[in-house]
Amino acid sequence: MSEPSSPPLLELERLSCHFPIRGLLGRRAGTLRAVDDVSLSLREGEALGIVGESGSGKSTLGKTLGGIHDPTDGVIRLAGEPIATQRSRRPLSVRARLQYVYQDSGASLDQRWTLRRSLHEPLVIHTDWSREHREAKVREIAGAVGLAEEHLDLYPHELSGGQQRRAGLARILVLGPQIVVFDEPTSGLDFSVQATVLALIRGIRRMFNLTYLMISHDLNVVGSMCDRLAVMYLGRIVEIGPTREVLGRPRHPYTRSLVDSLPRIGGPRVTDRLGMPGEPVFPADMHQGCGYRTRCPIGTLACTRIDPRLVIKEAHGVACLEWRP
Amino acid sequence: MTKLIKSIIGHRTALAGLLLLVLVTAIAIAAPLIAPHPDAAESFHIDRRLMPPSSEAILGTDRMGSDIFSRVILGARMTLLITAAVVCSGVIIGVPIGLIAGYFNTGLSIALMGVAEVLLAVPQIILAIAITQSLGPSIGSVILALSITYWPFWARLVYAETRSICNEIFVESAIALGASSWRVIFLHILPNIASSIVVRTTVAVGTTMFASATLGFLGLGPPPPSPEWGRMIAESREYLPEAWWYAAAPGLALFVTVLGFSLFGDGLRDILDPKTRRSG
Amino acid sequence: MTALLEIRDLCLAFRTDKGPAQVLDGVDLTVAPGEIVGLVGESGSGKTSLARAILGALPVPQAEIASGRIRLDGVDMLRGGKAAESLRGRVVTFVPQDPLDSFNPLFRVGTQLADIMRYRAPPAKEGRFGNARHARETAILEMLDAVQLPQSRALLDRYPHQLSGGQRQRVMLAMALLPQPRMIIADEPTAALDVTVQVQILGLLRRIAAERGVAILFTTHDLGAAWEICDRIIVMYAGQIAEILPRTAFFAKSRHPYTRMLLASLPEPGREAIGISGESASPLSPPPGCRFHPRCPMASDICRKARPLPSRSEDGHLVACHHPWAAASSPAHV
Amino acid sequence: MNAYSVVANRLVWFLPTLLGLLAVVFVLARIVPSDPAVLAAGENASAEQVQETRDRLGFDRPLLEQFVEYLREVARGDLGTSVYTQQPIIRDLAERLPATLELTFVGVLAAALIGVPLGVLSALHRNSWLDHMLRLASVLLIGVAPFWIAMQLQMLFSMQLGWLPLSGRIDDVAPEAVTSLITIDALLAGDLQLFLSALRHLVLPALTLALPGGAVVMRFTRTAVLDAVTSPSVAYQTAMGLPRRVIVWKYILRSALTSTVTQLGLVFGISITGAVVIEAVFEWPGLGTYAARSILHSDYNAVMGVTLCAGIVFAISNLLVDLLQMVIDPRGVK
Repeated sequence: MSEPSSPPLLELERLSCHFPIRGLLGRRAGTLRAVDDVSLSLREGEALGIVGESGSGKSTLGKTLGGIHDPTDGVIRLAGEPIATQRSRRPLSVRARLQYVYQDSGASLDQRWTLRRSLHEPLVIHTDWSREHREAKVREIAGAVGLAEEHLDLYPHELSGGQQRRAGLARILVLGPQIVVFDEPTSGLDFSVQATVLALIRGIRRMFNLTYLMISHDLNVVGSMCDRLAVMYLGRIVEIGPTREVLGRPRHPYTRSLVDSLPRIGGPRVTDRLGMPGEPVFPADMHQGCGYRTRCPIGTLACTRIDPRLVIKEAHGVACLEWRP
Repeated sequence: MTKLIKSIIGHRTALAGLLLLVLVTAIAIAAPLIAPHPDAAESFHIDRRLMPPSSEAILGTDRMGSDIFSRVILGARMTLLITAAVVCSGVIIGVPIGLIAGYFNTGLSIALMGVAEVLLAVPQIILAIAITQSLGPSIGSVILALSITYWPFWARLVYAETRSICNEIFVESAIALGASSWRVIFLHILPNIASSIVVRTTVAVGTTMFASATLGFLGLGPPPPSPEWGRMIAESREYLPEAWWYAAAPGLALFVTVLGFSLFGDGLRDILDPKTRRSG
Repeated sequence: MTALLEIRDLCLAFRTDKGPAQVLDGVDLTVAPGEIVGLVGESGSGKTSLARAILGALPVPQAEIASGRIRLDGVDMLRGGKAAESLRGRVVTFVPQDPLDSFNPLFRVGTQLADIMRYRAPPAKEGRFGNARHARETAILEMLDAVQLPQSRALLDRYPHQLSGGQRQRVMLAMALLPQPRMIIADEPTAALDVTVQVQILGLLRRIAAERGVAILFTTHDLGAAWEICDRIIVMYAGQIAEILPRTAFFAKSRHPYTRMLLASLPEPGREAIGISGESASPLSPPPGCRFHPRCPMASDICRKARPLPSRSEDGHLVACHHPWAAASSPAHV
Repeated sequence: MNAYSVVANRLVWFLPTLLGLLAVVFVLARIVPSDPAVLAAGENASAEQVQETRDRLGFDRPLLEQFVEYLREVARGDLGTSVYTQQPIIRDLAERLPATLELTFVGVLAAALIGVPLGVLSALHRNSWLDHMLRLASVLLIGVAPFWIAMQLQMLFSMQLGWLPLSGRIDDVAPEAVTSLITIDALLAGDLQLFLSALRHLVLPALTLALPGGAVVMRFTRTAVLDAVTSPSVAYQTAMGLPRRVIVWKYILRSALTSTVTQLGLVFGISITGAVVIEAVFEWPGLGTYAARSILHSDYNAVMGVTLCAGIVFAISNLLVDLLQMVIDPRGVK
């Protein structure tokens, strides 16, 4: 596969985000490698999904991109330009172009503010527009996410869960971002509401020509919403590739077990086959070798010593010693 | 706001407290007008010493022959004045320190909160005693001493509330959006913690009153003959049990005032803080 | 076939500040011995209240059972007094949604297991030394083995927060099994778990039900989980039963528009899920007639006026709808 | 963070707190009075004497230097000499601290004995007339100034009924000091008469502490029990049919007491503060009367000594509460 000529819109190079584990007297007793040496890139208009179980570091990755955590190491580039690493230094223009949407985007609304005031706020911070100008933009975006005029004068607690998420989304969209990071956009929602939220995201993707990164524990959600998927385990990307490839022909044993664990309505019971044994270990406890070896059905002695690197062949990367194309 | 007033009226405890407070405040404000013998409150009348309650002096007279009723209602002014001054300075010093220390959470805030923690580590009344003693007994020194000892309460409360609200998503997202620090502090954090500050302040008023009365009781309050409840109670000890009315009046006045604030504070907490509502 | 659990015309309301909330309205259902029944519904459908009503764990001052009855193993659970009391935790046990909250954090796991064993389980066979305590511990260890918890003895000395999510749910399962119940009520037991762990717990539940002949009433909002383990699926909407179908009919032969739309809401790679527009019916002011009619594309006048009566076909498939899909037509999204 | 690191953290924080405390006391002693030398030399000192005192005590040297010197003195156990008792202050404090501790301990113990059972009772019979009465009583008790309670108790039980002594700690000669807690020393000496006398002296001051303290403990206990009653783990145990008595007296009580213990530490701190003024009323020969007398005689060093001493006791009690909290809550200090 040939590299696209223009630089990718978003590029992560060996990004790490570690947290100290404080022990005796506040001394550093260990390191939680929440995100560890992650590299990936996104072309304009692309949708990349990141899946993994709790503790895989997918959410930390999203927050690091959104400028909520500072990376410990590595570079984030937006359209070829490195973004300053410390959050206090991230310039406003970058904040406007790259935005992060919280798991419960409604929770980003101040409970004591009306929706209108919350939607104005990004514009107040980022622009010197007149009140009327801002109001016009706010109404346009509110309409685009399916919020009615009269909703603007309500407080968040007066809205339903689905409407709150729409409002949170609108708050992000008023600034016209190029890239949006969606962190678990559907968790905690009923299926019927979840589907409408996903439809909304699909709609705004078309409307605003968005590039997005979607983080979720639900393979079905990212599978239906993204062009490419990255699978994370213990802070690392263990597999990355086109959605169809990753889900249809998973290469990493972890991806395979994730895919195999999905119930298939109308198909045979997956519990009839044996599920994956064990649960993820704590990301700080791993010292050597492949992080997945404790649960891996095909692990060998080499896996306890060698930490597999992500090897990309034909746009499909996998980090496993045992995988042979 | 109207909603708040409605819920206060609908809440029996809060309403009872509020009524008591209104009563005490009204008496304090109108004290010189209501007091039957305002002029006799601070002077010596040897012929009228230690008279039991009668139609002439409805709560009796004290060892100086002053009308106790007049002294008690004039004392309400003194107590409310001291308390208001202490609580205001506590809020004015403590709230900004707590906000800044909580929001920035740097070396400076560790230093600020360290000072607060040290002051909290000394039993308040003993520290206040030490300060008033070095300043000499006067209203000013009581206010100063109690202000120095009590601001850390607000600082610690606001610090803790700010720390926890900084972890809330709406604050985090406002920061990620690029909102300036003052914007986050004054438009997002402060309005959201205001209700706990109010509740805590109402409760703290009672504590402050006790403290100022205690200083008076120990002879460290405003010097005689100013009418101060704590000192009046202390004076009465020599004349117990015969002159039982002597201690009763200022004691009850203090009790009613503190009760008003603690009832009102309890009610406000129920209304404003839904976390504790179910246990009410 | 005699039913183990039989619920007839159950109506339940909660007193709230804004007036009574009708949480359950005329619910009829039965569970046969050894059967796994899934109670599927979205939030506000009343499935959790139904589970709690059977267990007698409704919040006492607010809950008001207007009519109906719950019979478990022949005992009236609502008015049964002592007899019903003794059934709870013996004949019917419970697996909660959030195992961490359901443990008391201050007691060791072993203590909490031992108390269930001591007060709810049938007397264990006397140990070698005739020591009841010893016999109980043996029974507990055997049960922990049965739920596939290795090194179970060390586990007894741990506190709940020291276990992983999957381990906690397995211990909960062991606690539900210790009294040797005939029925387990599992309230969204896998909602808080990762998919790989969820699949293990679901598999375990099913195996246990089959091996021990325990009936399971399994509430979930996750259609996939219901598909995995249930023999029969009950779809609830806004406190009413919309459809009861055998597992085999769930996917291909569902007849209620709500069930079909739910299935069409599932995200799936390569397909755009269709949601259900509108808000779920409020229990404070449920719509008249069929409660689903404001969101139903097939709604007609009669749906707005009359509550649809359930109609049952010979294979036990029951649907409460004025305009059900024909039995043979394929699901909307295929 | 594990338990040991929490302990270590607390211990390490203890030192800066102590240092800060010393700094506060130092600042008060050296900066607030307009001329500490005048104060130290005494009221009738001549100008030369004042100057001599200033040179001797080094009041003209830089503050930091003076502070370091002061720290050295304190480290040697030298807090200066009391103008009034003409004794080293550290000795005065050593003589009086046990009396205050004895009073406070007994007061807090009584507060716990009154407050905990009533709190549990009040919570278990929530919204009954008993609950309302108890809550009203607690609000009233918290609203009364402690020194006023003290006086009323004196008036009733000593002056009018004559049942209990008006003031002091003992009638006769104190027993040989072993622990310096007279009640215990009397028991150690086998002198029952003396013990009873000491106890009779303790009743009123301890009760004065225990009444508002007990009210506070009762409120906390009530809230804690109610929190425990409505917790999901109790809902689970109820659904599992665990006997009510086991749930209440084993699980709920333990959960509630865990938070009550923390509050007891708080009450202890408040009581030490309260003891200062109560001792003055009862002429209890502890830190409080010492402080009051020192104030009366403008005995500056003595007041600072009391402040320091009380601060240290307070800090130690906070430390102990944290440690205790950690021992009884397996999740550790939050």
